[in-house]
Amino acid sequence: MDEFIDFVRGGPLGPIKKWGTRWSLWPVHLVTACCGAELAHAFACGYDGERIGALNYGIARQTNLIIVEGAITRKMARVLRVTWEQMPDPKFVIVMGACGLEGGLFWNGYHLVKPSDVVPVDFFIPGCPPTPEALLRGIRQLQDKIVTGEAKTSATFSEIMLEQGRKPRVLPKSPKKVSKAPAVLVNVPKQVEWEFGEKLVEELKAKIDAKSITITGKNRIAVKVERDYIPKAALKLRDMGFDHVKNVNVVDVPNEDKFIVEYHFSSYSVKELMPVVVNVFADVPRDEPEVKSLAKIFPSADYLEREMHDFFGVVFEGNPWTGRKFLLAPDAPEYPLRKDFKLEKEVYVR
Amino acid sequence: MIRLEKVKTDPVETLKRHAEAIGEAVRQAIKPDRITVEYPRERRKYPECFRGFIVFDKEKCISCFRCAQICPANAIQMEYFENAYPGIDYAKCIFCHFCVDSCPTGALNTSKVHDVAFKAMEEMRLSTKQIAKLPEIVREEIQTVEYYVDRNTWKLVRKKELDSLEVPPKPVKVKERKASCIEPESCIGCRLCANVCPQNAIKVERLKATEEGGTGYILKVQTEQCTGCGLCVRQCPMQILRLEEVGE
Amino acid sequence: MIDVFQILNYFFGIFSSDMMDIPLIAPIVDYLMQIPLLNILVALILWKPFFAVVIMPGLVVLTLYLLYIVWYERKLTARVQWRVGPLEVARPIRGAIQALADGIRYFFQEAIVHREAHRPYYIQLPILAFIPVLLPILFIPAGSAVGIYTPYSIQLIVTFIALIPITIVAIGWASNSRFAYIGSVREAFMYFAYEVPFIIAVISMVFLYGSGDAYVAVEKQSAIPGALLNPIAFIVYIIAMLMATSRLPFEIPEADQEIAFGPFVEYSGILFGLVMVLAYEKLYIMTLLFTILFLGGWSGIYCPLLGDLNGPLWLFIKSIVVISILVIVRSIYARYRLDQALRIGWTSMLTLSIIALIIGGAVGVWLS
Amino acid sequence: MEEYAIDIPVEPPKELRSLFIPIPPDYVEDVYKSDDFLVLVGPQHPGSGHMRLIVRVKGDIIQEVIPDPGYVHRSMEKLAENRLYIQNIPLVERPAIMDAPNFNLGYIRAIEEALDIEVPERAKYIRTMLAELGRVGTHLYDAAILAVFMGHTTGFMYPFGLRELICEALVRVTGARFTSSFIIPGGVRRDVDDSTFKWIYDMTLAMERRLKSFERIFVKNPTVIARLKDVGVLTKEEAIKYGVVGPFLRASGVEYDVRKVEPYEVYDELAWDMPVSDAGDGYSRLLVRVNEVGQSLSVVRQCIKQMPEGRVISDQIAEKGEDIRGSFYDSLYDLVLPSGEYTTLTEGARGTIIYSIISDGESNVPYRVRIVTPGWLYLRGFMESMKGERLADLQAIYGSFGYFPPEADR
Repeated sequence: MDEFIDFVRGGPLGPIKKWGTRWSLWPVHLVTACCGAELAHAFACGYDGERIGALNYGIARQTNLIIVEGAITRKMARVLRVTWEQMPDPKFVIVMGACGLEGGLFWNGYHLVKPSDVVPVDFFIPGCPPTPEALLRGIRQLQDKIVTGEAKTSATFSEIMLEQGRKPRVLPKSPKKVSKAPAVLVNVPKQVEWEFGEKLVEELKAKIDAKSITITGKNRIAVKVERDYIPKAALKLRDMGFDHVKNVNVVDVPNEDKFIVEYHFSSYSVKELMPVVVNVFADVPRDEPEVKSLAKIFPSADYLEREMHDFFGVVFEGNPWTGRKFLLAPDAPEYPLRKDFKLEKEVYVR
Repeated sequence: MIRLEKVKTDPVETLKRHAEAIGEAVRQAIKPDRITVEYPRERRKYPECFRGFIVFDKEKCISCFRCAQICPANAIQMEYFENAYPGIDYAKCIFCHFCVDSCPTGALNTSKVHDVAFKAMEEMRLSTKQIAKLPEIVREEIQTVEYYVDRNTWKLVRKKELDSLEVPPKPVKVKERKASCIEPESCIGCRLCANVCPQNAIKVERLKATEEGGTGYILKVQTEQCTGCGLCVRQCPMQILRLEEVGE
Repeated sequence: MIDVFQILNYFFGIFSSDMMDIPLIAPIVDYLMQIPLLNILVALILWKPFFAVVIMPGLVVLTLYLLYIVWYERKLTARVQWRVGPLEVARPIRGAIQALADGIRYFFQEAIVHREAHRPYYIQLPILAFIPVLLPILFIPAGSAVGIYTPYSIQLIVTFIALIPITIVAIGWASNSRFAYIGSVREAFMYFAYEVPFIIAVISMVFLYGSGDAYVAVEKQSAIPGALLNPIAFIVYIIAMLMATSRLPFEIPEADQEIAFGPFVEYSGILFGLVMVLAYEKLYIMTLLFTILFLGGWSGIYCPLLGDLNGPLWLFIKSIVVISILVIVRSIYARYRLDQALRIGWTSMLTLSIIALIIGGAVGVWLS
Repeated sequence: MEEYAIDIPVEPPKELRSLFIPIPPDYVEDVYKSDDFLVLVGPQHPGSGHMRLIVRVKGDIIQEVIPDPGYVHRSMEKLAENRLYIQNIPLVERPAIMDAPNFNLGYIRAIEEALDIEVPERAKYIRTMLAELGRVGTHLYDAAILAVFMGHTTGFMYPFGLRELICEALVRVTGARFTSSFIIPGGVRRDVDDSTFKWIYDMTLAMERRLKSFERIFVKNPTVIARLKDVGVLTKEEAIKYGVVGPFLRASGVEYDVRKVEPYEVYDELAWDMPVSDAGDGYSRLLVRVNEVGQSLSVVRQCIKQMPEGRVISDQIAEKGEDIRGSFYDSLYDLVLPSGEYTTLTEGARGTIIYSIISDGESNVPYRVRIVTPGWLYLRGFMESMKGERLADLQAIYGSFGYFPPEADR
């Protein structure tokens, strides 16, 4: 913010303040996303940011620089603001990484906030992640800003002459082809050479009261059951040696008015079953999305179920966290992974 | 399979480990294996394949929109000048260079420029005019540094000569292509292809509906005007257009 | 007016009767002494008690030492860690004034007193903490220069050092924050763990020299330094020193990754600058005592040109060398857990210190 | 030991209500009534990543840890449903950019499995090499974070110095330091020349020598052993029960590695071992990964030695020419997967990465992409392992798991 620059430069002690601040820009340890890896590189022995007086330091009270490392989510935005408020004046902010600028890859995501809306930013560094050099360049430019009092972009883009043209009436269409009425099947059979699998299918058929059991690939079996039968099937599978849940998945199929709830079981304790992933799935009506939770039988499914509840609003009865948001921010949109939650579309023409 | 033993912690072993750790630190303090690249004064020499800021060559561009449509971050958007040229929003660009690899004529090229700090986000939205030349960046370095590996140690090689950040354009092996219609009789006459064509090379003519089975339209591609951008191919709802290679 | 003149004269008499005799700067001093009013200032500066407390090894040198040690520690750590350390701030002198820049920055930063803090104590305690840190300097003799001479100087120094953690605990209490609270508790725990072996180690040396007088201690070391006379006490003292000054591997009360600088978590601006240097100052005081007890104090090669300055200079040089060697542990070790550090303090170090006490007694008898 | 309770009414602090704490207020009250103490670690804390841990301590002993993840949830699965298959390549590597090749590989394998694409041998070797470089880099990263969590700054600097070499190798091969986006359906984006291979080969040898320094000063450091030994123990049964993955599972004595169990690429043609430890404590988790670094470096060398000649991109994708450059868009934008669900398991550095792509058979965007990252899978085990340990151990256990919130949150 410019008033901080003015404070640093102003007054009879200006030159001393300026010099001290310039060579002592300490970034606070506020890791916001994966650009932190490149930040660590910039301050580790490969580039050593301490050389130019920037020492990565613990907490907000004792530092004067925030380096926003990439994505700021709705949850993190609050933290960023609190950290900024905690920091004593004068303080500066550098944002690195595309996610922190316009969102980068996540530009149309539902959980992202622009840091420049949260705190005043001095410098922006492009890249995903930016190189450590780019980050040090940002600190360097900030030093220059403190000395000269004005911010400068560290590159000049010389322009060539081009005459403005007119947009044609028809713009090229998006390359995306999206099926209007998709037929979603998770148990498409596939021919594979897998003797053990056929044996396993026989065994499963004997034990589980399934609607269908399909081999969908090498080491992959899909078992379709009734939705209330999932816990019983899980218990049967546990007796067979499948001891953990690898994945809980929900697929939203609005045109058939259902959710498909999938549990992927696998085994760590039985050697033959280790590569096998058994997908137990059931159709759940969309207006009454309730399934019995497996968190008691398989503690490994607990957090996965909570996440699916956040995403789709499927209620896992018996999960201790059902009804409260776990992964998403409290102000995040409701059930964002449902198909009727639409994202902003790409624009190909300025 | 390696089964790791549980670590022993008897006093002798512990003292030995203390000695080793202190010995290592003292050895480094006396003769450090320093590997720091002193960035503002030195610059890493990156290879030619480095994915940095993108340089655009207007002469080669055929306005095919491939770069804009492949961009996962939607950072490239086309601007209309005499033709449609890409402009890059570096506030979104993730430097995956899918656009560079997608460009069939090599109009987009990489460069070794990567260390740029912008003072405002609006400045990062570069238009075609600005990306046509290599940006001039603040360079404070007096030498370049390269990692040199030998079998025993690895160190940095410092050279007084400065590295050029420009990367010579590599020829693209894609042959020249032209659009052509494979089933002219299936044309439904929607004129999407003709309207989208930047060169106005496609003509859709209405025929007298005399022939049986025909839809009453005929599509003609004027090959000499076609640049092979393929926009019509992707636009065609009937998928009756193809890009075909011409020449050697 | 006459009264003032007489008083000045009286003080001049006191000062000039006990002045540092430094042949190297004697001509300058002689010249300055002829100028009225200035001469009383020169006499004051060179007055031995004043010189010892304020100039060397006292406050002035302490400030220089702080600037040096912060930079040196960062630089040495960087060297071990394959990197450079502070540099660009002053390239010709390898960035040696980095600590000054940081200090200036802290000085001009806002000092926040948060809502939950106990405001008066929160602000006063960092300043009050300097009293127990600086009091020992009064009693540390450096050659012929000494602030206050007492035959119990070693005991007194130890007493004042023992006061420092109390201020740190109070700082943590005044901060009124979760991590500050945990940090204060840790500091209190650590205090007991190191203080007992530390005091026993010092007492063993007092036994050994048969006196709590620093002059006697140094004199008795004229042949063999204390470190060789009682190596066990030497080791116990070093470890206790690391613990007392929160150096790694015993950086437990401050542990920034665990409890975010513990008692100092809420401090900012110049207040943080003050509390941050506390541990370094404590290290300095303890090293001065260490030098006197184990490394022959101020005895060294006598340089006739320096005259009385020899003592303070040798004491200072020895301390700096000891500290410079000690700071390397920062780049070697990880942090112990509190219970592990307590176990080390209460078992092995206590045992060692009692052995040291026995050795001290035995050698003391032999020496006398 | 007898417990003494002092009957002083304690009010739950009010700031816990204004801060967003995802736990119910009666839980907080219960904590304060039962003389416990709530410590909030993170998200802005020098010893935590971008997540909050709500730690309930009694004295110095941790009673319960409630995670509050999602600070880096970037809506990856939703975005993947809205982009072309090919555009998802950079997206799927963003969870853990230091492990980008492995994350990339899992997604690409799911596509290749669906389309039955035969990948040329040379491409397979290059992919394996990249994946192992990513693994080495990630293990070093985690070791560095573990070190800094225990206050060992040298242990932080050395791995990051070594990571510079990994980054340099990745730059020479792919052109980017972290996010390589190099593996594409049918092969890799570019052929790699011999001088680069030689550089990487020499680099692995030089790295092994420097790793010895790291071992002396950090891995075998007595303070590190003291901090990690018998801390955060997960027994074999617990590890299985909570579905822990990767090196952390192997540290608990389960012999499970997707590369052995369900070999992909060329792992079954190379000679390497799977380090397993029975202790299940923090130190064995570190040790398993240190050993894996050695194994991975050897795999990289074997890849380079056995590197076959030939194309790097399948002719099912690029019919003509060996290089995808120029025809990247035309060859890959219109991938349409046949209808069905395609699940691949990939052994990333931190454990099993699961990609489950569901296609409707008509669109060139996936209908649903389910990404389950190792961090998310072992989060439960990580929370359980902290129960009963001391508050100071929280950071040590955190580091020993190498928990990386962007990876877990996606």
